[in-house]
Amino acid sequence: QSPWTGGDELPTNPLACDATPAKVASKPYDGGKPTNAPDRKGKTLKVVDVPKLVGIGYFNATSKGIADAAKEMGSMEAKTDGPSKANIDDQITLIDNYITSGVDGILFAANDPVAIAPVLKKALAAGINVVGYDANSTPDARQWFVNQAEFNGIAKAMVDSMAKEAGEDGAFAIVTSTFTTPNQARWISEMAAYQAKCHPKMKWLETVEAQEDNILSFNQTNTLLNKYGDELKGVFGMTSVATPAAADAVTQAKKCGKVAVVGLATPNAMKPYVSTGCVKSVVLWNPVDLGYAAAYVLRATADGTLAAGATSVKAGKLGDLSVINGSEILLGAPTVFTKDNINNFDF
Amino acid sequence: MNAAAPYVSLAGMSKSFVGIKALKDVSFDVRPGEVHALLGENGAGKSTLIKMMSGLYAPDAGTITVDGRQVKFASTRDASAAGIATVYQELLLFPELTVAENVFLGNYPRRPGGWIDWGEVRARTRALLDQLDTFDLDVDAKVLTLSVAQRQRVEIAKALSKNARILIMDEPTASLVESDVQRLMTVVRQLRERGVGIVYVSHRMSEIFALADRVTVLRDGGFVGTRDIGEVDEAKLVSMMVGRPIDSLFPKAEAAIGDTVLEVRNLNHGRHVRDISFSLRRGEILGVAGLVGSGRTELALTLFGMTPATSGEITLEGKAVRITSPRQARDLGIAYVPEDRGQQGLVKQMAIRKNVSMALIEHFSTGIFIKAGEEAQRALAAVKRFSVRCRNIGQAVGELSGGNQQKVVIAKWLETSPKVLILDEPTRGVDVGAKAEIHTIMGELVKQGVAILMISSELPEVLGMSDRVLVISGGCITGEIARADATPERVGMAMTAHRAGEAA
Amino acid sequence: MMTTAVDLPPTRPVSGVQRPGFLRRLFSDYGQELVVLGAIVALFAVVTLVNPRFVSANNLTTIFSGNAYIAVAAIGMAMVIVTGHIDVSVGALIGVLATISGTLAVAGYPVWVAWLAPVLVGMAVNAIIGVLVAYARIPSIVVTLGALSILRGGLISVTGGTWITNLPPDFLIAQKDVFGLPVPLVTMVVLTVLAALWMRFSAFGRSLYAIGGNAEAALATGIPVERRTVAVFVIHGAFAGLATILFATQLQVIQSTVPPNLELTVITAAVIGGVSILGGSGTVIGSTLATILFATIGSALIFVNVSAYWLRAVIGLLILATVLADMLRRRSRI
Amino acid sequence: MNLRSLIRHETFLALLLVVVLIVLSFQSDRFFTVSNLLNQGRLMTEIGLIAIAMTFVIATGGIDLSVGSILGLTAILTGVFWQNVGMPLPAAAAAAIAVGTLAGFVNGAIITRFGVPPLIATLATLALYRGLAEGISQARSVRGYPDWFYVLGQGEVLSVPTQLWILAAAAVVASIILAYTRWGRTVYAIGSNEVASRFSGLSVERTKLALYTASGFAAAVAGVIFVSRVSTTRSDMGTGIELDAITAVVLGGTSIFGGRGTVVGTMIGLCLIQALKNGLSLAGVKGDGTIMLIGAVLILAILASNLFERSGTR
Ligand SMILES: Nc1ncnc2c1ncn2[C@@H]1O[C@H](COP(=O)(O)OP(=O)(O)OP(=O)(O)O)[C@@H](O)[C@H]1O
Ligand SMILES: Nc1ncnc2c1ncn2[C@@H]1O[C@H](COP(=O)(O)OP(=O)(O)OP(=O)(O)O)[C@@H](O)[C@H]1O
Ligand SMILES: [Mg+2]
Ligand SMILES: [Mg+2]
Repeated sequence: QSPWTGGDELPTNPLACDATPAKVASKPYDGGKPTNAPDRKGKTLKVVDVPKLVGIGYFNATSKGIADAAKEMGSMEAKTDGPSKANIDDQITLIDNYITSGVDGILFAANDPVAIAPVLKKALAAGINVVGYDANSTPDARQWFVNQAEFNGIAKAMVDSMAKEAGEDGAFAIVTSTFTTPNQARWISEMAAYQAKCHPKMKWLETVEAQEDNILSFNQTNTLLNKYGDELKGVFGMTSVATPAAADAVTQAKKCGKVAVVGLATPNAMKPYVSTGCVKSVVLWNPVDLGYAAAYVLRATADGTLAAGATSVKAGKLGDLSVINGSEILLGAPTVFTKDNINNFDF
Repeated sequence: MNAAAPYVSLAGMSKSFVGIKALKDVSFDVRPGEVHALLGENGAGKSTLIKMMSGLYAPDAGTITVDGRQVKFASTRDASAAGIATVYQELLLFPELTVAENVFLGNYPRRPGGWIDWGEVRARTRALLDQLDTFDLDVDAKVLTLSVAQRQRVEIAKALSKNARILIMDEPTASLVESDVQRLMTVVRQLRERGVGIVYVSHRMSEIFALADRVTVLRDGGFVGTRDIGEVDEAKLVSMMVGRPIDSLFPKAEAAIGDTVLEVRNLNHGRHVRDISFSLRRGEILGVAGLVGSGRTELALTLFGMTPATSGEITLEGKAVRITSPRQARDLGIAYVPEDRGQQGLVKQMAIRKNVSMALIEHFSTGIFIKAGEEAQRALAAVKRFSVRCRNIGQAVGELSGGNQQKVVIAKWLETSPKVLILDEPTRGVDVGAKAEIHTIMGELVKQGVAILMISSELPEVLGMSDRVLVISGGCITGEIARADATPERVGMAMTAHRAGEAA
Repeated sequence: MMTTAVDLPPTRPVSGVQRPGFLRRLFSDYGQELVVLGAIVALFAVVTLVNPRFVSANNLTTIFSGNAYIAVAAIGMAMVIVTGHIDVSVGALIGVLATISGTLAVAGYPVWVAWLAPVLVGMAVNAIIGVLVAYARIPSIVVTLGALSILRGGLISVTGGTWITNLPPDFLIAQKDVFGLPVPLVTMVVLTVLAALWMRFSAFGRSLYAIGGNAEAALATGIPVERRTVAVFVIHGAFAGLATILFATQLQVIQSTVPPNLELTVITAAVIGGVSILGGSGTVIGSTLATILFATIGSALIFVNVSAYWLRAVIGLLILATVLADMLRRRSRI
Repeated sequence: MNLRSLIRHETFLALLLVVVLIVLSFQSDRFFTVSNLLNQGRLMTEIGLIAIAMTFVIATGGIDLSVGSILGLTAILTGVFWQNVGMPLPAAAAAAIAVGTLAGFVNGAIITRFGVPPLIATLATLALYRGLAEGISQARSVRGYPDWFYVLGQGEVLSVPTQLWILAAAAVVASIILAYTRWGRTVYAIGSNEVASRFSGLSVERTKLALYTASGFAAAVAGVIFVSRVSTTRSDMGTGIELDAITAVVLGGTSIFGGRGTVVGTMIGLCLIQALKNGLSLAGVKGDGTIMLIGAVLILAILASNLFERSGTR
């Protein structure tokens, strides 16, 4: 019986245990299409970026990437505006307002793939180019989605790291924000599947919620450490809020080296823990690149150079990115930050 | 009599509230060592004058002189510093604080370093309460557990604690029974001996003549005159207050007494309603006498369904009933005018009109909609009938004087055309004029066949108005005395009697 | 039936009545606190049976220390509520203050400046709130709802949510120990005791109960109600500042956002601890105990393996049970 | 006197709304268009329904903090009843609304039966109901409702958003009830002096019970509309909506201490907030700036109307 029962009911698709890349079945384009979009080729685009929420490091970084790309291209005016809480309703309202105000393009990271769909469809119907990044909507509600890394890829990277650090028969627990956060839920599902397939002896203890609150994450991690004592060999942090807090808890409990912390996080927040050696590896794609790519994809979409059937797209300094899953653009493999490279990043 | 220079004098005081000139050009002074009574009908402006003297209201015009120096009171603190302490008409106590804390709040005895000397606070409170002959009150009890009368005493102790040169008492006896009034008067006399000047407001003539050295009468916010007590008699004072002579305070109407309306058998509720049995007939006024805390109010509340009886029978017009809520009591034709007007009787922020219709709002509605026109008409009629003094029926009742508020409460309940009307202290804090009017109303009601149960702590009222007197002590009936036999002595004895076991 | 036996008027009793016994007074004055304490003890007993590690020193530290900042904030909140007001903006305020504190620390100011700043700024912000409540007579819930929006919006537009990292190690006081006990725990206990004594025995403290109990009467008694109201908000601001220090120095990074639902947590702690929402009663001991109760519940549910999905429902039930237990206790007393 | 001062606040607020509308129309030519305004109506319906019921609750001197959680619970149950239990969708929605209403009834029962202050009672059920929503959903969302269901939240009737009709009807009925019926009168009486109301034979307990039940019902209906608007159910739906509703209510002049307030005021307050959110966004102000401005408007509007009133009466 899987310890994880949450998440949506999409099937999991664990990667192979070794490094064989997954076979990608090619799929026809399944994105949407704006109606009566004016010809925007070469024209300056007015773009709004609506992340899940503003005020956290991760989306600051994506927003920076978008701004960088806009500056580089010189033909895009981009602005970031999101809800102050990761709240479907506020996000929908914001997008709705920007549709009315008449933007040319919308970049989004969805708080809920389905809830956001109606308003995105409305944007398409108003002739606006719509591109998602970080968190997808249903495919027909946007044109393209820039996928930072596939769920099963992240899951593999995380679980493999944990197996290496905590041992093939180590017991681990997970600290996540809330069970309803879609990306986290997907990752956890994929992790469960991958662990069962490739590291069957590892023991999945439990998963706890800690909102987007770092003190709560800290307390929850501590409670897990107290509860399981030496049995606990590793903690996964599923968000950029939970991971540093978990690392801090392990540090303050003087369990560095005894309890591994593996998680998704931004490098800046993790530098203290990586530099002391308490955390060996932090998994994340580069969110600045993600925003950057999203902006280029939007440009290409507006220009018509990226259309149904394309197999790759040019994304400035990132070079050619390939199209997968019909209407997704893959950023690439996640970056694993370690003591050696973490100081090269600033986000 | 002493002709010492006044300690406090007020000259040309005026004060207006929205649309109402509460006080016009009134002068008043108090000398050390005198009791100066302040008289006037409800709404005459006594409390307003007092509040200006104690720094609660700022006067629109006029000057205050203390000990020869002209002063301005920015707050009650200034007045307090000038030696003026006040017992307000509405008790201003803090329910969650203890008796001792209430007494010394804002005025704590300190130890060096600014710490409050709590031992001293308790000891001095004890002493003050003892001075008031209140030996049975725990200084550590929270005020919320006290009865109205006990709270009153805390309030007086509080004023005494300030070693005031002038003590203002706004109707201090309104909620006290006779024996407590006597005790209080002794205290007042003692203070006078010590040279404290006392401003004394009361609607009870007997107290005025027993205590006052001088009286000042106000009428409709205007100054009528100041007299030495020797110069006036009761009739004279009444006519100064009312502007006309009053024939009788207790106009007992002769009504035909009919069948039994309410029959109560062995009624019990808690410790304060014990085995009560009596009957009440159409057209009868049944007075209920008793000491403070004897359980009269509890009896009324039980009959009214607030605190439903735990055992016993109530028969209304021959039908056995169980009364479990005020609403049900109302539907059965029982009305209750409560003793605490401000808290229980009225919704002070609401207009007179809405208060009058409140007890029978269904009556003023078609379906669910309120018939505003009819409501206004009825309210207007009630205001006329009881001569409620107000700007108009849209005025908030909280702005009326005590007596007028009481008339509104009675008017409200008469809208329900009750068969049984329970009046709990119907004239507490009500001036002579209004008191007589309320008594007249009671007379009219019994003539129409209403049965009245009147709880009162004022013995003259009980004796003057009742056809029969029920005396309660410790939650039990200790006497049932017919009008003819009801003398102050007999009733007084029954009030302090204990139930003689199961002997009789 | 009727008696004719007549006693003389009551003879004078000896001055002074017997004070009720110590236990009775304890129960009547600290009833709710005892209910909460009882709940904590019961939880500890039950969970320890299931898993003895629950009472390990580490876990006790987590329970008592990890939420100390909430308890400290709840002290100020309890005072505000006792005075008859409420503050729904404290969570946002703590977010703002943490950012200020962390920014100063990283900018190289001495750590005491970084610690003092949130206290002073908290006092200043709440002074404005207090003035609006006391002198402009706007209900506190309205003022603080407004302040909540302003602080939350302001924080995001100023910081953009950048986290503060590279905090100097000296700054992280919440990670240190005194007398072998964690600083947050000691701070919480000391502040609670001091505040409780102050509210119980000082003239100022008593006047807060008076104002909350009957503001009009307080005015007539000569208590400067407006000034005290401003003062209590300012003190609350100071406690928010102190809470911020614990909050901001617990980890090596400061999240520059408003901690989600912190204001509700703080208010809940105060009211479950027995502070009457109508003002005029309650103690800070209760609010601190309630904070500990929540922390205990949170930890206990993990220890007894309550499905994480049902966690919040169980917390809700336990809160409700505490509230109802208190109501029944009150009722049985009357 | 009382009535006059009430009318004053609402008049003042309405003037403020007009000024805001005019200023915002100059800021963006896309603001004052029929389609934009109707669309805003669609977006504010859920808060509006809750705020209307909340007006009654606050006018009695109470408060209901659990509405957001009831909304979430209803949303989840709609999905679970339909998908997991297999009820037909209309029945599922009705059953979910019934449960939401029951949740409101439970609030009322705790408040009236046990005498728990409303703030505390609903603070506790805020956690409880959200917890139930989470537990029942097991963090799964329900999607893929039939198209006809979206008419409620995304469709139009006579080219006006469907739910706006519901909001308008609710507002009209509620303001008539509060202003002209004996129930409304009872609400104000309880809010002004609960003891005296009881002593006057008003059915205080039953009225309060009914109001909290109605509040639960309103939140439940809002929940179903919400599901239909966003095509999905999530257990965190409606988080924080209680503060938005309360803001609209107090901005609309309802006294938090009870005894006064009108539905008209609440609706104006609601429109003002929505107009600011939308208009400022169209004018290029970011979300965080808008939040700050709404906070300031709330304080200043109440301040101004306080001063206004005091200068009139003193
Ligand atoms: N706060 C107020 N606002 C408006 N009017 C008031 C206020 N206080 C008193 N009044 C009015 O001023 C007048 C004088 O009231 P006041 O309370 O001084 O009378 P009083 O002589 O003390 O009467 P009572 O014997 O009933 O206590 C009354 O008409 C009353 O309605
Ligand atoms: N709030 C209260 N809490 C506890 N006991 C109370 C309270 N109010 C009254 N009592 C007690 O109830 C008993 C009877 O109440 P109450 O004093 O109202 O009787 P009463 O005969 O109507 O007297 P009166 O109306 O003159 O005050 C007294 O012993 C009193 O101490
Ligand atoms: Mg008076
Ligand atoms: Mg009585």
